[in-house]
Amino acid sequence: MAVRVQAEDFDVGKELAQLTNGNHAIGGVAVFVGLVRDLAGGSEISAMTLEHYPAMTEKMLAEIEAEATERWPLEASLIIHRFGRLEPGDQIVMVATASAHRQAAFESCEFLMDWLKTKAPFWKLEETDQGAQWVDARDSDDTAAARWVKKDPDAAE
Amino acid sequence: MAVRVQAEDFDVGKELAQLTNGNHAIGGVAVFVGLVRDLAGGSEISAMTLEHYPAMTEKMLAEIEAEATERWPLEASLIIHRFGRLEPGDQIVMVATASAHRQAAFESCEFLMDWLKTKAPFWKLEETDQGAQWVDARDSDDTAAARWVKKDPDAAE
Amino acid sequence: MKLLYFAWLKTKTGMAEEDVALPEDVATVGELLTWLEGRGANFADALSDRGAIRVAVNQSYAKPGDPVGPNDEVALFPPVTGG
Amino acid sequence: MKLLYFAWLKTKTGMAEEDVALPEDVATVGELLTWLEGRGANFADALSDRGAIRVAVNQSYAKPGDPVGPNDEVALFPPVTGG
Repeated sequence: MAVRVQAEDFDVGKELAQLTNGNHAIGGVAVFVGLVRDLAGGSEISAMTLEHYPAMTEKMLAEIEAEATERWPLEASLIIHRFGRLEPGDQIVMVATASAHRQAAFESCEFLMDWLKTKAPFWKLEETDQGAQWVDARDSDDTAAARWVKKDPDAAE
Repeated sequence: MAVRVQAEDFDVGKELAQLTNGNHAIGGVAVFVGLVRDLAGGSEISAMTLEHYPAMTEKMLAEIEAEATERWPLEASLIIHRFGRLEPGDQIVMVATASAHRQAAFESCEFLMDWLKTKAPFWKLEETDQGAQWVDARDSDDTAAARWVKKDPDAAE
Repeated sequence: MKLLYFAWLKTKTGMAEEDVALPEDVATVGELLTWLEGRGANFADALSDRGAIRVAVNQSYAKPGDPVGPNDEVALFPPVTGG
Repeated sequence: MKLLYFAWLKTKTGMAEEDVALPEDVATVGELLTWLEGRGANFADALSDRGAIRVAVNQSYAKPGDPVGPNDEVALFPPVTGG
């Protein structure tokens, strides 16, 4: 279980090898890697800058990861999120979850990405030929995150 | 779009770099890597041998991948499946799907894994201290695959 | 017809592949399985649980009613367990 | 109280962080936002759309009714767009 927030790029293959190394209870690893696209809306993006709130970021990511670990039987997990200036094709984020069975790995990986998209304090400033502009949050991200909200049967009070 | 069936191991990092390289329309890559576990039921596994039906395997995998490409807006996809003798911790399979948005990547990656588990002609022979035995198919794999079956509204005839 | 056997169907029948001359009244997958069952104790044993057997004709999954002919490659195997 | 502004809230307010002395009648997140709005045109503009503003008190998300005090670190920012 690990969380890293960094300006530097990361090597997915090395990170995965480290994540699973020697743990033979792992049957499957689900991974998501987010990349910078060169198009947003209709505008060409030449670069973007990821701003974040350092004191809050690692705290939120650790909370999110702790919740995933509580909800699914995970053998290992990893979140890496970059900040700073990135160009199209650059890696932004990596989430990996390892479990005995693939369903737990897939679900928890999606869960982590959905929460990260709606809770982790990062903001994208895109540089386009129209100038620099802050990216708007997408409603579809809220919708995706909402499907993980647990309905508490004891919440009547 | 590529399918490979091979005895050799593969390097997830290199495969991903090749998959996404230069395509700046890709916003996310979902990946699943399956590993050999050291436990099945209650028995310790020392190794397993994956048998397959070569003439059918690549045909099935190519069909499965073609269907994923038709159902989701994928920029790239890759299936690698190994055969032969493998030990706990070894990589068995890798599925990667790349798309502009993460939901298409996640869904198509799960779709490919579910169909591969129920359609691709591979069989696992596990070596345990009880001797070698063929792995039984899991009902949960059929259930997982069934959720992707399209309901055809014109199927009344 | 070329017949292929995989996994425990190979173990139980005792062979990985064989060429057979089809009787004239065998025209479907179901009829082929029934005919194979009558070829000896090992085949009767291997084919006793039809629900546990998958058939591919020319590398595509086939149902009991699908046709088979002398030039087909037919494979018999248990439900797959890869991935 | 330490105040932090991120993304376009930083651009619109013209500052990344500041230390402020809270009036005595400001005890909640909602009251803080209302008070900040009155501090000038740039703040009024930045805070005009309450629905577009998220608040964290001591690095945890907070609601309008949550308490704030002089020793808190309060961050104002738009909905997040990382990942």
